[in-house]
Amino acid sequence: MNHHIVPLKIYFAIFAALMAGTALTVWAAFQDFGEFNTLVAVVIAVVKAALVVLFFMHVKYSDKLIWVFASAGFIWLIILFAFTLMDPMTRDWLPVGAPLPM
Amino acid sequence: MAESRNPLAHHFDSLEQQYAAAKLGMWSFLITEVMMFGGLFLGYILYRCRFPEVFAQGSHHLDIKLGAFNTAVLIVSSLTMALAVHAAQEGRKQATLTYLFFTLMLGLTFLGVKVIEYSDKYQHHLIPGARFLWSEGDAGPPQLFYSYYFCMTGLHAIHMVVGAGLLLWLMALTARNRFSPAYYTPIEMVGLYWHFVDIVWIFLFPLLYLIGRH
Amino acid sequence: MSSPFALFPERASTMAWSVDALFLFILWISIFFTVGISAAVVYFAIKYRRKHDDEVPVQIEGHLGLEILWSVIPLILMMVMFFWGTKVFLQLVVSPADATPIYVVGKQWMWKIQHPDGRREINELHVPVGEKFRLIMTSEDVLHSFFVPAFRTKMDVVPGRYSSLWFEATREGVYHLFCAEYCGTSHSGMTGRVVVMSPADYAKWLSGQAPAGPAGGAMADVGAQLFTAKACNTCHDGRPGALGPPLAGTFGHSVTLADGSEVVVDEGYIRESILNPQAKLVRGFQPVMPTYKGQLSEEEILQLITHIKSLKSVEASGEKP
Amino acid sequence: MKEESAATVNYLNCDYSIRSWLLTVDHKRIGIMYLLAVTVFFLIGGIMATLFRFELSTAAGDLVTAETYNKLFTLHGVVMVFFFLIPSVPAVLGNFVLPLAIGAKDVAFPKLNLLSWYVFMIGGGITLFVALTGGLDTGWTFYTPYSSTYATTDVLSAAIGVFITGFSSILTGLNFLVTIHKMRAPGMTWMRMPLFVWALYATSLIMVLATPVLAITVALLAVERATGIGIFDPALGGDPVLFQHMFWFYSHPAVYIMILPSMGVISELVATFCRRRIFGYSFVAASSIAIAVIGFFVWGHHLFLSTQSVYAGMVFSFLSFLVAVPSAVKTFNWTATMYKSSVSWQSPMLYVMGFMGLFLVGGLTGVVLATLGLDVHMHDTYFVVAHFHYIMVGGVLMGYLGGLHYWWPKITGRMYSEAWAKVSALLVFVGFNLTFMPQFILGYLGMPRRYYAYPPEWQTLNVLSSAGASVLGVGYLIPVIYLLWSLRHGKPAPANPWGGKGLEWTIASPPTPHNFEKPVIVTEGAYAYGEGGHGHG
Ligand code: HEA
Ligand code: HEA
Ligand code: HEC
Ligand code: CUA
Ligand SMILES: [Cu+2]
Repeated sequence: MNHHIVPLKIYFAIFAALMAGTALTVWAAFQDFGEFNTLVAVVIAVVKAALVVLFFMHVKYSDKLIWVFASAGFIWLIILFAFTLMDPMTRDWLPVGAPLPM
Repeated sequence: MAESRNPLAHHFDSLEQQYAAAKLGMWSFLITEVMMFGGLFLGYILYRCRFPEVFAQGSHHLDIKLGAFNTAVLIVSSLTMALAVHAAQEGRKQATLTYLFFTLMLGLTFLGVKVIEYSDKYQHHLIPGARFLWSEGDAGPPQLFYSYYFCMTGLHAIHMVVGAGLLLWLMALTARNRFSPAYYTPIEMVGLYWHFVDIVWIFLFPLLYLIGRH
Repeated sequence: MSSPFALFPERASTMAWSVDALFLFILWISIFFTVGISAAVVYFAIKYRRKHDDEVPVQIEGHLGLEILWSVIPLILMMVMFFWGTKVFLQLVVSPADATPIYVVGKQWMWKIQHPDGRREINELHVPVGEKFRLIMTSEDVLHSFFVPAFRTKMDVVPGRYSSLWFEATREGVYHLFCAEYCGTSHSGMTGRVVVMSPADYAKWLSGQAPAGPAGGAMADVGAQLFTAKACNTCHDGRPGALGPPLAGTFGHSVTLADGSEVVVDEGYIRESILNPQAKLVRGFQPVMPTYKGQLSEEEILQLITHIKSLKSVEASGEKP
Repeated sequence: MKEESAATVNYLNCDYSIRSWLLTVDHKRIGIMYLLAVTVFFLIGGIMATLFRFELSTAAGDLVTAETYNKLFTLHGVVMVFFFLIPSVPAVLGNFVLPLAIGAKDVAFPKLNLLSWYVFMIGGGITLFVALTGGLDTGWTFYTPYSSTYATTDVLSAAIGVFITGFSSILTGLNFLVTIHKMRAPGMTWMRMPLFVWALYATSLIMVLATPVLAITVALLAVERATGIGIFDPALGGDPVLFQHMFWFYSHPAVYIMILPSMGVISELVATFCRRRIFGYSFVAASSIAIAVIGFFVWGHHLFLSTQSVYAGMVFSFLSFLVAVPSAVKTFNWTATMYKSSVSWQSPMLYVMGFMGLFLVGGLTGVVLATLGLDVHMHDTYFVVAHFHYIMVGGVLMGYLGGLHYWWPKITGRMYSEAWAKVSALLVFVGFNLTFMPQFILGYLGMPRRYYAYPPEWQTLNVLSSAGASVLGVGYLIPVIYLLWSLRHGKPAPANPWGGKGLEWTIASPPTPHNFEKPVIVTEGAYAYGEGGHGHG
C-alpha cells in the first residue's frame, strides 16, 4: 500500500505548537480578558484540537470522505449544544413562568 | 518478516479496500465518541452558565500544576503514538515497539496523576454524595461541578485504560511480526483513538481547571 | 360529565373554541389528504391490476414539476398551521396582566391549591365564571402537569421552578382536572375537579355557606364523604405500603411515635394530626401528610373524627380496648 | 436463474451445529438470529399491551394494581422501542438484504456484526431481568427526577440495559455506513442503489450520530441513581428539563430510525409489485437523507409544555413542519408509481397499501401535534398514543411484515401460504384501526396517557380499543403460525418468485454462504423494469 508518510519534521513541529498552546492557555487563564476569558480558552483548545486532527490523525492527507466524517462529528456536536442551550438562553424572552427562585 | 497468515479477510477484494473500510469505520466510531462526550459537555456548559461563581470556586480546588503536567504528558504521548505509526509504516519493528512502549508509559503516568488528584478530592470531602462538604454556602451547585468533574474525567480515564489495553495488544502483535509496511492498520486505528482521547483532554483541561483564575 | 359519544370535550373557557377551530382546520386538511391519497392508491390498485403474468407497464421516470408541486403545497399549508398554531399558543401561555393569581403545588399525588386570601383547596378549584385566573405552579417532588380538558389548557409543573397557566371560564359546571405528566404509582389518581360557579354561588361558597355534602346526613357519613373528598383515603386506604398509617381500629389504642414515645389516639390527637401532622410523627412513616389547617371547618373536623372512630379494623375487633 | 436442487450447499445447510450459529459471522445468519430475538421481544411487548388493554376495559382499575399497570406500560414501551422496533427492519431485514442488494460478500465488519448481536442480547437480558425482579415504572422516557430519585423500582439495571443495547445499535449503524461506502460491487453507483439501501444509509447516520447521546444520558441517570450525586437533581440546582433535551435529542431521531428503513422496504415492494421504477427515484432517495438530517432539529416538540422557553418552542415547531415535507414527497411518489403500472395483489402489496393509509393518519396527526396551540391540549393524552401507534405499528410494523413476507422465500427458501397471508394482512388492518382510532377521540376528549383508571364516561371507547387489540393480537399470531409452518411444508422457493429486480433475486433461494458465486458487475439502475417505454406521464 502506498499511504502518505508524514515527514517527522511535521510531527515535531506540531508537537512544539501543542506544547506552546498549553503554556499559552495556562498563561491566558491568569490574564483578565473580561467576558472573553472562556472564549480565549476555548479558541486555543479548538486550534490545538485541529492540529491534532489534521496532522497526528492524518486528516489533512486523507480523502474527502474522511474530511466529511470528521467534520460531521463536530457539526452535530454544535447542533446539540446550540439547540439545547437555545431553551435556557431564551427563557425570559417570553416567560412561561416567573424566574427560578435560586 | 510478515507471518504466513494472510491479513486480507475473505469478504474484501483487496488490502486497499480493507484499509479504507477500517479507516472509515474508525472515524465513524470517533464520531460516536464525540457525541458521547458531547452530552457531558452540554450539561457542563449549561450549569456553568447558571452558576459561574460556584464553578470558578470549584475549579480553584483543582490543582492547576497537576492538570498542566498531565496535559503535557498526553501531548508527548500523542507524539510518540504518531511516531509509532510512522515507524510501522516504514516497517521498523523495534522502533515501533519502543514508541508503543513509551506511549503506554505516558498513559500510565497520566492515570497515576489522576489517582493522586482523586484521592486528594476524597480527603477534602469533594466527592459528591452524602460525604460532600462545602463550607462556602449552598452545597448544591458545587456538587454539580464535582459531579461533572468526576463524570468527565472519569469517562476520559476509562478511555485511557482501554487505550492502554489496546497498546499492550499492539505490542504483542508487533512482537509477533503481524505487521508490515503493507499492513499496519490496527496500529493506525489505535493511533486515531489515542489522539482522540488526547483531544478530549485538551478541552477538559481549560474547562475544568482554568476557570476564573485571574 | 359528557356523554359517552361526544367527540369534543365541553368548551368552558375563552380559549376552547380557538383551539377547536384550529383543530378542525387541520383535521379537514388531514382528512382531505388521507382520503385523497388512499382513494388514489385503491383506485390505481384496481384499475391497473395485473391482468397477466408477463405484463410490462410503461416506465415513467418522474416529473420535476410534480415534485415541486407536492412539496410546496403541503409546505404552504403547514406554514398556515404554524402561524395560526403559534398565535393560539401565545394566547394560551401568556397570561393577561389582570388575571388573579392562584398558587398551585403539585405533589405525589395531589394538587394543593391556595388562593391569595389564604383559602386552600385540595384537588379542587372553585372559580367564578367570567374572571381571569393565573395559576402559578410548582412541584414538591417530581414532574406533574395541570390539565383541564374543558379549558383546553395544560402546563407541566416542575420542581425548583414556577410555571404558569391562565384561563377564563365561560360556563358553569364541574370539569375534570387531571395530572397529565407521569408522576408515579397514583398518577391516575392525581385528579380533581374544577368547579365553575356563577358569581353569586361563588360568593356564597366564599363565605363558607355552601353545604359540604347532602344536607342532613349522619355526621359519620358526611365525614366519610369528606374523607374521600379531602383525599384522606389516598394515603389512609389501609393497604400495606400506603403512605399513611391505617386509621381503622386505632381509636382508643396507643401508637408509637418516631421518637419512641407512645401516645393514645383520642379526639385531640386526631385533631392535631389533621391540622399539624408533623408535630407527632407515627413511627415508620414519612412526614408527608399535608396540613389541613384552614381548609376544614371545626364542624368538618368533627365529622372526620366521628368517621374515624366508626372505622373498625378486622383484627382489632377481638382485642381488648 | 434455474431453481436450485435441494442438494446445493446454501448458508442454512452448510453447517447445522449450534456452534456454527452462535459463532457465525455470516450476515444472513446474524439476520436470522436477530429475527428470532426481536420476535420474542415483540411477543413479550405485545402480551404486556394485551394485559393492560384488558385492564383498561373497565373505568376503575381492577384487574391489576396501579403499580403493576405502570410497570406494564413502561416495559411495553421499552421493549417495543429499544428491543423490537429499532432493530426490527435494520437488523433483521437490513442485515440480510443489504450486502446482497449491493453485491457484497458480507458487511464490512462481520465480527462486529456478531458482537452487536451479543451486545443486543445482553442488553435485552438485563432488561428482562428487570422485568422479573420487580419491573420498572418510569415510563419509557425515564423522566427525572422521578426516575433518578423517587422511583422505587430497579431503574439502575434498566438504564444499564438500555445503555448496553445502545451500543448494538451504534455498531450496526457504523457497520452499515462503511458497508455502503466501501463494499458496493463495481458499477453499483449511488444513483443505482435500491431505495432500501438509501434508507438504511440514512438510518445508520442517525444511529451513529444520535445513539451515543442516549448512551451518555442513561449512563448519567445510572450514575445519579447509583451514587446519589446530582446531575439532574433540582434540589441541588440541577435541571430536569436538561434530561428531557438530552433524551429527545436521541429519541426523536430514533423515531426516524424506526420509520426510514420501513419506508425503504415500501419503496422496494412498490417497485416490485407494480413492476415499475419508483417515480422520482432521486427525490425519494434524497428525502431519506433529508428526513435524517432535519429530524435532528425537531426534538423540542416533545418539550412544548416542559417549561421550555416559548421561543425554543416556536423554533422546534417550525422545524417539525419542515421534516414533514420529505415524508410527503415519499408518499406522493409511491402513489404516483402505481399510476399506469401493473399492480399485483400479492400479500406484500397488501401490507404496502395498509402502510400507506396508516402512515398517512399517523403522520398527519404528528403534524397536528407539532402545531403549538394544539399540543397544549393534546400533549400526554391518548391522542399522542394514537399518533405514534399509527406510525410505529400501522407504519413501521406493516412495512416490516411486508418486507418479511417479501424476502421470506429468499431467507428460508420456502413459500408461505398466500391465502393466510392475505387474511392476516386484513385482520391486522381492521384490528389496528379498531384499536387506535378510538384513542384519537379519547385523546381529544382529554384522557391522559399512563392512566390506569379513568372517568366512566370513556369506557365505551376504551372497550372498543381493547376489543380491537384482541383482533390485532390474532392478526399477528397468524403469520407466526403460517411462517413457521412454511419452513417444513412450504413449496421450495424459486430464485425470484416476485419478479424483483434487486441483485438478491439473481442468486439462489436461500443464497450460498458467500452470496455471489461469480463476481458481480452492475450495469443498470435499480428497478430496471421493461426496457424501451421511457415515457413521461
Ligand atoms: C416511527 C415513529 C414516529 C414517526 C415517524 C413520527 C413522525 C412525526 N411525529 Fe411523532 N411521535 C412518536 C413517533 C413518531 N413520530 C412517538 C413514539 C411519540 C411519543 C413519545 C412519547 O412521549 O412517549 C411522538 C410524539 C410526537 C410529538 C409530541 C407529542 C406530545 O407529546 O405532546 C409530536 C409533536 O410535534 C410529534 C410530531 C411528529 C411529526 C410532525 C412527524 C412527521 O415526521 C410526520 C410526517 C408525515 C406526514 C405529515 C404524512 C405524509 C404527508 C403528506 C401526505 C403531505 C400532506 C401533509 C400536510 C399538508 C400536512 N410526534
Ligand atoms: C414499537 C412500538 C410499539 C408497538 C408495536 C406497540 C403495540 C401495541 N401497543 Fe403500545 N406503546 C408503545 C410502543 C408500541 N406499542 C410505546 C413507546 C408506548 C408508551 C409507553 C410509555 O408511556 O412509557 C406505548 C403505550 C401504549 C398504550 C398507552 C398506555 C398508557 O399510556 O397508559 C397503549 C394503550 O392502549 C398501547 C397499546 C398497544 C397495543 C394494543 C399494541 C398492539 O399492537 C400489540 C399487538 C401484539 C400482540 C397482541 C402480541 C402478539 C400476539 C400474540 C402473542 C397472540 C396472543 C394475543 C392475543 C390473542 C390478544 N401501547
Ligand atoms: C399525603 C398523605 C396523607 C393524607 C392526604 C392524609 N394523611 Fe393522615 N397521615 C399521613 C401520614 C404519613 C401519617 C403518619 C405520620 C404523621 O403523623 O405525620 C398520618 C397520620 C394521621 C393520623 C394519625 C394516625 C395514627 O395512627 O396515629 C391521623 C388521625 C390522620 N393522619 C388523619 C388524616 C385525615 C383525617 C386526613 C384527611 C383530612 C388525612 N389524614 C390525610 C398521611 C396522610
Ligand atoms: Cu402528578 Cu401525574
Ligand atoms: Cu418527535
